[in-house]
Parts: sequence; structure tokens; C-alpha cells
Amino acid sequence: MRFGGLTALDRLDLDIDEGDILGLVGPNGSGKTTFFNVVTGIYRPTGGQVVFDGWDITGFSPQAIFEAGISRTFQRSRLCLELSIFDNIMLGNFKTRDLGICGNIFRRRAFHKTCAEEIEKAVELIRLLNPALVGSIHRPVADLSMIDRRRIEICRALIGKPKLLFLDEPSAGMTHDETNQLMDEILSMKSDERRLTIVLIEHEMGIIGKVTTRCAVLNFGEKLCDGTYRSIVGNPLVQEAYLGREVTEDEV
Amino acid sequence: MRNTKDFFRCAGLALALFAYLTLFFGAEDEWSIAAYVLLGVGGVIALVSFGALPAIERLIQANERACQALMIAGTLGIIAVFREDHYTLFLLGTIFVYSAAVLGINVQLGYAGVINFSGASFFGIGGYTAAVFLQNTPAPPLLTLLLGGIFSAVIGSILLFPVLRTSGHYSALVTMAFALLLKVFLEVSEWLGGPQGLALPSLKFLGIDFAEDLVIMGNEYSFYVKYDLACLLLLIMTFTFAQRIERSWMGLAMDAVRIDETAAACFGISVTRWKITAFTMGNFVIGVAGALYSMMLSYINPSNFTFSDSLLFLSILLLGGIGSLWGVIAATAFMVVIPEKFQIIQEYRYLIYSAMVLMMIVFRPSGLLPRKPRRYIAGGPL
Amino acid sequence: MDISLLLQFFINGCMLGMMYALVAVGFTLFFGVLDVIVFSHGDSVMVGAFAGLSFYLLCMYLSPGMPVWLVTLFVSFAGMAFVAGFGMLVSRFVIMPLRSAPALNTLLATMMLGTVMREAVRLFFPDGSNPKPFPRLLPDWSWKFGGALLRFDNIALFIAGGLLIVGVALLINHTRLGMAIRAVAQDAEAAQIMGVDFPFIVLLTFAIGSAVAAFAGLMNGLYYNEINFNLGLLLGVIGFSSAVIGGLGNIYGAILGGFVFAFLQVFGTVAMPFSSAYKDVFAFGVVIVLMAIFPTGILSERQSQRV
Amino acid sequence: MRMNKARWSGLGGALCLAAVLGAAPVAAKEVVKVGYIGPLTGGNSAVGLGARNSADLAVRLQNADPKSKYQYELVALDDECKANIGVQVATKMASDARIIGAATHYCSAVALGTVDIYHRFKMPVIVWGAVEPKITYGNDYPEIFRTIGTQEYQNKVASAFMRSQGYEKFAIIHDTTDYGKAHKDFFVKFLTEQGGEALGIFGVTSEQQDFTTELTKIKALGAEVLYFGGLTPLGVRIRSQMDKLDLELQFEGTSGIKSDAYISGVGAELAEGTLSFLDGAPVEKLAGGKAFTEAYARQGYAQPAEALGIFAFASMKQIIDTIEKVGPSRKALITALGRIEDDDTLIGRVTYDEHGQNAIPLMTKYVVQDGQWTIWEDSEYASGKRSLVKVKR
Repeated sequence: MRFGGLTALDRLDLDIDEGDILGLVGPNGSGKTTFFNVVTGIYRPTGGQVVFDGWDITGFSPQAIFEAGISRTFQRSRLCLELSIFDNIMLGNFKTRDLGICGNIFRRRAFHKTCAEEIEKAVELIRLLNPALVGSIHRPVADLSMIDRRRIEICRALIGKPKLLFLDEPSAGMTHDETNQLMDEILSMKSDERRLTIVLIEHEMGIIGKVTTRCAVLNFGEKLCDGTYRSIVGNPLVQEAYLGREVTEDEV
Repeated sequence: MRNTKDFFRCAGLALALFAYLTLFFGAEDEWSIAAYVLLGVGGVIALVSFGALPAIERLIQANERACQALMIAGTLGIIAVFREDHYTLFLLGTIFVYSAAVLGINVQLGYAGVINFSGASFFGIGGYTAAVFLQNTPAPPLLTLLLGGIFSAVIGSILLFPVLRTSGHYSALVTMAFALLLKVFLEVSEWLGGPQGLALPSLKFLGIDFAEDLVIMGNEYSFYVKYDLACLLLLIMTFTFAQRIERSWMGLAMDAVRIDETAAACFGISVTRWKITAFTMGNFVIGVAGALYSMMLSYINPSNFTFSDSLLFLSILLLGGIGSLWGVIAATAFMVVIPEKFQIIQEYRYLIYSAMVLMMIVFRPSGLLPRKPRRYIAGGPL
Repeated sequence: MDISLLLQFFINGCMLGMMYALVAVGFTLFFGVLDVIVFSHGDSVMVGAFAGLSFYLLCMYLSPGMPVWLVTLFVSFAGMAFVAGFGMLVSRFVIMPLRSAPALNTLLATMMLGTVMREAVRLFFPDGSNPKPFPRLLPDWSWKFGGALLRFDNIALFIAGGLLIVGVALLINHTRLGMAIRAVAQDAEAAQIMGVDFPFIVLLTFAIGSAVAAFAGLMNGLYYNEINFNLGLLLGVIGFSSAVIGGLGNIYGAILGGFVFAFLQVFGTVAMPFSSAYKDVFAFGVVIVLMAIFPTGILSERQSQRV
Repeated sequence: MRMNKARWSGLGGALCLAAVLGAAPVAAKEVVKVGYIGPLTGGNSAVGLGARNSADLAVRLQNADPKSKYQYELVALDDECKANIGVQVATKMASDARIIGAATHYCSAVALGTVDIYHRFKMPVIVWGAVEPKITYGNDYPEIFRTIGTQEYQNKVASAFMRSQGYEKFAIIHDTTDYGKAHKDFFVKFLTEQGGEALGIFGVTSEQQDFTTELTKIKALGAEVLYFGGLTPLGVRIRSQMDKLDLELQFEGTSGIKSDAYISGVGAELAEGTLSFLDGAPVEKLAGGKAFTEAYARQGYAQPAEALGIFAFASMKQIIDTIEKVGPSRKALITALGRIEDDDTLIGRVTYDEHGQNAIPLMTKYVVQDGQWTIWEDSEYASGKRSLVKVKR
């Protein structure tokens, strides 16, 4: 993936198995979010191929990729602050609820029925994360705290029953124990959905260690190494990417 | 209905509001008008200072269906009070039709975020379509109303391609250019009556000719009563249409498109589809309102649908509070009646009027009745 | 269509283009710094013209004997200073309070402000609703090339306008002050952290933009020898179109946009067989087509969308 | 409930009017309301305000006259030269039964839009400014009268006169309002009938500022006369831009530019030799004309009377004089106005034909001489001392 002269992703070769939790690690600007954007169709890749579940979805529109079962959260949470909690979550569940123009306007009773069902579904999902939110499901998201907003974003991504979930730095802007609590909630959700695959971008190594089954390290758009958390931590290349090399006397 | 006590409170509020409106409409000379304006402003300030507003809001939201019925009853009451006063009825009709048109713009801008600076142009296209069809074809007037809407939506679709490709100020320019272009086009094209404009026969519907005076139990009332009822019906239909759009998945999709296109795209919402739907539906509603208004006027010419009229529509939407349906109706009443009532200061009217709008935008940007969070079922939980 | 006629069309087109460019520069400046469209800018041109006329009458009243070139300088600078001051007031009391509001609010507020300015001049300027003659301050030499006529004031105004725009472009691109303005344009918060006095920069930008508008007004008066309270309305929309065609935020884009629009109008009039009122229909039609092809203007800065 | 309140405010208005004039007799007379509608805002506001002041002058003079049977009160409304606003204010005035008659409209599109309303509410109106023939000839409503001549007659006289001056080749600029377009249509019709030739016709919008392109095209056509159908603002721009392009053509305008604002806008030296035509008798020569201008000046109105002020004054005076004769009832006023024969007014003798059109239209030719609109016959151009732009053949 190339932006004019800058090569954001350089011959990145990554395959993810079903049911895995893959941690994507690397210093800032190493192409992690760009990878997310390429897979979810926001950027059209200048080279290479994206294959999902046997289908080649390179260059598909974001809508098509979402329909295929890939959903995501964003580094800077892009929730619709003016809208209510239920509205934001409902955005993620869209492919099943589209009644078309006439359905929405004329068949109001049918709409009310589906609306009640959807509220039920959303409430059930939120109860998993934060039961306190259930009471104020119609309140605008603007009044919520950072962690609640992160929870809503995850609910939005999960309500459409995706096969693959991209989590982009869920811990950004949150305290340490809040992040841990969020990760526990994600793990509990993962246990219900056997076949859900998660790709997680995270900087806190503690969380990566605890949650992920496999990790991949990116640096300047290239994949340094791949493997379980313990193997990559020991890898000298990774340390160098993060901490830089010890420099001997004469080199200085 | 929560309980009868609530009903009486709502009824009391509605009565107070409509009594004030009736007195205000009846006021003739400038002293009584100024007195009523001060009374109104004083009343609002009193409500705000006593903190009664939140209570009233909860009351209204709890009994939404009843309040809407009360509002319609009150409006019919006003029409009955002024049944002989042609001028006030004409003003009421204008308020209803303009509100319907601005609701159309609200669907475009308030919901899907598509800026439309040529609102009055589509209003004019509706009017001209009705005029041309009524003059040259035996089409029944009611059909020409629909044709006005359809033509305005079809011509609107020409603008769609540039509007969809541009965003923000750039799409504002595209619609501005169209507004300026259309007025000159109407003025120059002979077959549309050129600068003189076109005359329109009156609306005939099921044998009722809207131009003859209304005769009930022998006594004669102004023919504008028929037009007012037609315009009120159009407004009610547009209001329910817009409210149902907002309270449906379509409304949700349009809001998502307005707030953050990328996020909406990532969740399967086709941005172009909803922008096209909102733009076309809005233009259809504006076209129908334009056709009805032109029939009421019975004569239209290009200088009615200029760029400054489009500005008037957008100012109404902004003053009412973008996206808020009742805000649009309140702002329309304000923007149509105040300049008419202040006819006395004549040539200073426009100066004071635009200064007032400027003050309003700077000091109260959210508008008269800002938009409330969406509730899918009337009177639902909050 | 002999050569002298084409030359005359070219001269007219250049003068018109320079005037539209001067107005467009104001739009681009305000958009560049505050990401806002100030629609009263067209009417600032009209206020500039009327201010110039008032200072001229004042001059004639106080000291009729003043030499013409001194009067011209005084009228120009006084006019530009007056409108610059007015521009600062506008930015302080209309633009800054609306900074956090959505762009549409500012656009509509400034449109209403434009109407207030127009009505104020119409009502309070003595006999304002009728057109006013503008004094002929520039010498009357002119050269004939076959049918075409090139007047001294055409050249003088064209060069002065060009110098002014280049001056503004140099100020913006090559001085510390200009860097501060561009910093504010890129990211107001970051610039403020770096010690850029944001309110001062906004006031200064409005002063510059309004002064350029005043000059356009004076140029309008000197070129046509007539001013009226209505000239700002259409000029505003055309200036905005020119700025957008050229690409908002780009000073040289504004110049390009101004000349493109002017030659569109001239071409529309010349080529249109039937009534030339179609010129506006033609010009604005082309604007719509251009926007469809270049959604963010011809010389637009590539905005990459941060996700 | 509304009737007595309105009478109270009407009386209040009359009292303060009486106080102002100080001459009204002690016993308050019955108050009769008369109306005026014209463009008080927008591009044509100069003409509209001048006409309103002139109509107001007619009312004040009548109220000052002790012999007058009634106390008159003027209700002036603004139609903004827009058909929809025109319909709105016309409905307001026509539905108010206390207003007996009115002098209405300068913009033809608005006048056309409102004739049905005056007919429906049976309110007699005299059109003071709109010159579109269809306003009177397009319908046979008894309520519609008009003192000002139609564009047709004005252009018949104009083209005959220009042909008599030996001009053949004409270039025509007109604004795209109904006023400009109608003038162009009639002038071209009569011109071709009388052997003249319209080399180029250019329609321009009323907001247009730059005409250098059109004028350059006209320069290439080799015309002798530039005919302009439109109003003063555009006329001033075109005339001054003609000079900038060294275009020496005889400049001929219509009633739209016959105003002091044109001369002050262009400057006396440039305006020299401009021709224009105005309906009605030559006001300056008539005794009434001078009295009108002096009375207008004495009242100290903020705006000048402009070209059509005299017409509004004459129309309002005719309404008031007829009300004095037949009493304040619309029906009586309609029949009385219909029977007017050879009524001597400020704008010459007025006789209404069956369509309510002033059947004896008089047309006066004007030319600018030393910064003044002078009647052609008295000017040095007629006597040969000065000459219009020579025809280069």
C-alpha cells in the first residue's frame, strides 16, 4: 500500500485463522491502522491481495466488506454523539433491518415490532458490558464517559454478528484498570462466540500477553516477526524496533 | 393518555397559545402589534426564568399524540375565527405551505446533511409545472400538484451528480449557482411567460372550485378558507411523512450519513443512496408545496423564486432549529407574519428583519426549538 | 470578427477578471484562516466604493485645491482603512462568536449581514437608492489600436490590482506574519500553543481581506465611474464562485478562478446568438459542471482524510 | 370585535394628522381611507418612494382644504416588485372594506397578478406606473383604470420620431424584466414597420454591472442609435460605460430613465443629448406642474418625486375628487370613474375608454440640455442650434 512516495505497507503477508485473537504490535506509524483501513476497504490497496473466508475482497467497498462479515472500531472513536445509545448500536446491525423506503413509512406496526426486538437485542448486548447503561438506552452518547463510549463502539461492531472483528487501540484514553475490565468483558464475549476472530491493535504489552493467542509485529510497514506473545517478546529485532540498538563505544 | 390531569394541562397550554395567536393576528395598528410582541417575549422570559420549560417539555413529550391533535384543533379554530378576513387567511395559507416546503428542506439538510441553496427554485419549478400543465393540458388540478413534485424531483436529479461529488461549501456553491441560473432562465424563456410570468386557474377538486366563496348554512366565507384547509392538509401529511422518516431506520441511516460518512460506510450504509433519497424526497415535497402555493396565488413570475427566497427558507430552518419539525413551523410563522405586521415601518423593514435574524443566529445558534433525541414510538420512554 | 474587436474583448475580460479575482482573494483568505465563508464580502466591496466617494466629497469640501494624485491616494487609503476597520468589527462581533457553530450558521449570518449593509447604505446614504457618479480621478489618456481602445485607467487599475494580489500572496507565503496566518489556517489550536496570538491574526486577516475588497470597490468606481447600493450582491456570489473554482484556500487559485469566470461571461455574451442574458445561465452552468469535474476546485490542496 | 378597534385607530390617525396640519375644523369629519401600493424596497424603491410621497401629498393637500367633505387617510403598502408579495398586500388592502380606492403598482408583473383580486373584491384602482397593455386591455374588469399610457403608444411615437431624425440602424439593449422586454418588443415592431432596422438585440439582467462586452459587440455592428429599454440604474451604467469605450451613438431611453437621478448619476456633460419619452402632457409647462413640484418640495419628503410621482399624485387626486362627488362607496366610485370625460388633470386631459385605459394618451419628447430634461420642442436641438449625434453615412 503506497501513498505517493511513502510505502505504508511493504509486502505484508499475514494470515489469520478462525477463532484466533491476533495482537498487532508495532511502534507508532508502523502501518497498523493503515492495515485496518486497507482490509475494511477505506483505502484501496495499490498492490497485493486481501482474501477473507475464501473470497478475494481486494478493493471492495466498505459496505460490501461489512456485509461479508468484517466490522471494526476506530482509533479515535467515531460514534454519532448526537444520537442515542440505541441508535449508535443499531448502526452496526444494519444489513438485517433494511425495510426499504415504503416499509419504514407505511408499515408502521411491522416497524414497531422489529424496533422492540432490536431494542431487546441491544439491551442484551449492553448488559454483558455495563448493566448500568441499560436504563438510559435512549440518552445521547454525548453524556457518556470514555469507557462507556468504547463499550458502545464495541457493541456497535458486534451486534451485526461479524465473523472478524478489528479492535483499534481499545485502551486509548482509558485508565489501566478500565482497560483490564474491558478486556475481560471482550474475553467473556469471545467465549460465547466460538468462531469469532479478533485482531487487536494495542500498546500495553500486559494486555497483549493476557488476551491474544498469536501476535504479529510491524515496523515501517514490514512484518518483523509472527508467533505467540512469548516468542516475539524475546526476539531481538522487536526490542530494537522499540528500544533501539545498544551502540558500542566506537560507533558513537 | 397518561391521565386526565395531564390532558387538562395540555389543553390549557394550547388554549393560551391559540388565544395569543388569535389576538396577534387580529392586531391592526402598530401600537397593539408592538404590545402583543412585548407580551409574547415577556411570557417566554417568564417561563424560562420560572424554570417551567422543562416541565412543559416533559408534559408535551409524554402526551405527544394529544398535543398534536390539540394543535390541529387550535389551528382550525383560528381559521374559523378569521373566516371572513381574507388577508389573515392568506397569511395562514402561506405559513402552512412555506412550512411544508421547509420541512422538505429539513429532510435534505436536517437529516441527510445535503445543503440546498435552491429551495425556492424547486418551489418555483413546482409552481411553473402546475401552471404549464393547467394551461395546456386537461389534467385535473390535483394531478398537477403531484406533477409539480415529480418534475421538481426529476430536475433536482440533474443537480445530484455534482452535489454528491462535492461536500460542504462546494456543494453549497453548486446549489447557489443553480438558484441564480434558474431565475434568469425563467425570465428569458418566452414559452414560460418570460418576466411577465404565468397565470394559474384555481384548484378544482371533486367539483369544489376553490375560487368561489365558501358557503356554509347560507352565510358566505372567504374562499381562502378552502385553500387554508388544503394547505393545512398538505402540512399535516408532510409533517407525518417527515416524522416517520426520522423515526425509522431510514432516519437513522440519514443521520449517520450526515454525522460521519466514513463510519456509516464501514457499517454497510450506502452514503450515495441515502443522500439521493433525501434530496429527491425533499425536492418532491417542495415541488408539491410550490404547486399548491402558486394555485393559491393564481399568478406567478420569476421574481417570486429568487436566490433571496431560498435564503429565506434556509433562515427559517436555521431559526427553527435544524432537524426539529415543530421548530420549522414556529419559525415559519415568525418569518412570515412579523414582516407583514411590521408593514408600517415600510422601507426600514428589511434592515430590521435581517438584523433580527443575524442576532438570532449569533446569540441563539441552536434555534427556537432545538432538535430532541429521537424516540421511535410516540410518547416512548426517555 | 477582426483583431481589434478580439483585443477589446480581451481587455474587458482582463479588467473583469481582475475585479473578480480581488473579491475572490478575500473569500480564500477568510476560508484559509477560519474555514468559513464570509458572504458579506461582496457588500464590503460596495461599502468600499461608497466610502471612497464619501472621502472624495469630504476632500473636495475641506480643501478643493488639492492636486488630483494626492486626492486619489487619500481616497484609496482612507477607503481601504475604513473598510478594514469595519472588517475587524465584523470578525470580532459576528465571526468569532460563531467559530464553534456549524459552517452554515456563519454563512447565513454573513449573508444577513450583507443585507443589513446594503439596506443601511440604501437608506442612510443621502439618496442612496439611486446610482451615484464616481469621480474621474485617473488621467484620461487612451490609445487606439484599430477599433480597440486601451485607456490609461484600465492599465493603471489592472497593474495596481495585480500588485495588491501579489503583495498579499507574498505577505502570506514569505513573511513571519504570513507564516502565523498559515499556521492558524492549518491548525488553530496548535498555532496558539506555539505562541501565535489567534484573535490578533484573525483580526489582521479580516483587515487585509476587507482592504482588498475596498480596493476592488474603488477600482469598480474608477473603472465604471458609477456605483450603486446593489453592486455587492452579485459580486459576492461571483467572487465566491471564482474562489471555489480556483480551489478555496489557495490565493493563486482565486486569481485563476476570477479570470476563468470573467472570460466565461465574456465568451457567453460573444458566442450566444440570442439574448445575452443567457450569459449568466451559461456561466453558472459551467460552474456547476466544473464543480462536478473538480469537486474541490481546480488548484485545490489535496485534503487527505485522516481516519 | 375588530370593527370598533379599527375605527378607534383610524380616528387616532386622523386626529394626529389634523394636529400636524392644524387647519382642520374642530368637528372631526368622517374618515375615508384611500390606498397606495408600490415598490418601497429593492431595486425600484426610488420610483416607488417618490410616488408614495406624491400620493401622500395629494391626501395632505385635500385634508388641508377646509371645503373638503371628508378627512382622508392614506394606507401605503410595499409590493417589493414581486408578484407573490403583490398578491399578499393587494388582498390585505382589497379585503379591508374601509379602503375605497387606491393608486397601485409600478411593476407590470405585479399589476397583472393583482387585477383579479381587485375585481373579486370590487375595489376600484388606478394604475399609476405599470405600462403593460394587458393590465387594462387583457381583461374587461370595470375596477381597473390607468392614467399612464401603454408602452405600445410610447414606442409608436418614439420610433416615428427617431425615423424623422433620419436614423436607420438601431442597437437595442433591454433588461429582462417585463418592463424592458415589452418596450423592446413594441419598439422593434414599430421600427421595422417604419423602415428602420434593429441590428442587434441584447437582453441583460437588472443586477448586471458590466456591459463592456455587449457594447463592444454593438460597436462592431455599426449602429447609429443605442435604444435602451429599462430603468435609471441600468441606464446610468450603460451610458457611462459607452463613454469609456468611446462609443459615440445617440442614446435613446424610455420613460424609465426620465429622472433627475439619471442626470446626476451620469453627470450633466455625459447625459447631454440623451432622448427619452414620457406619457402625459409636458408637466413643466403646465401651471399645475410647477405647483406640484413646489408643494412637493415644501413638504420636505426625504426622496425626490422621480419621473412617475406626478402620475401617482394625479391618480390619487382623481380618486379623492370623485369620492368628494359621489361619497365613500366603492360601487359609486367605479361607475363615476368609468364616466370620466376630458378630466383636466396635471398630466393632461384624461378620458377612460371601456377598458379603463386613459384613451387620450399624450406623449412628450424630452432631451437632456445643460443638465436638465427639457421638452424637445423648447430645446435648442429642435431649433437647430445644437444637433444630436450626426449620422455617419
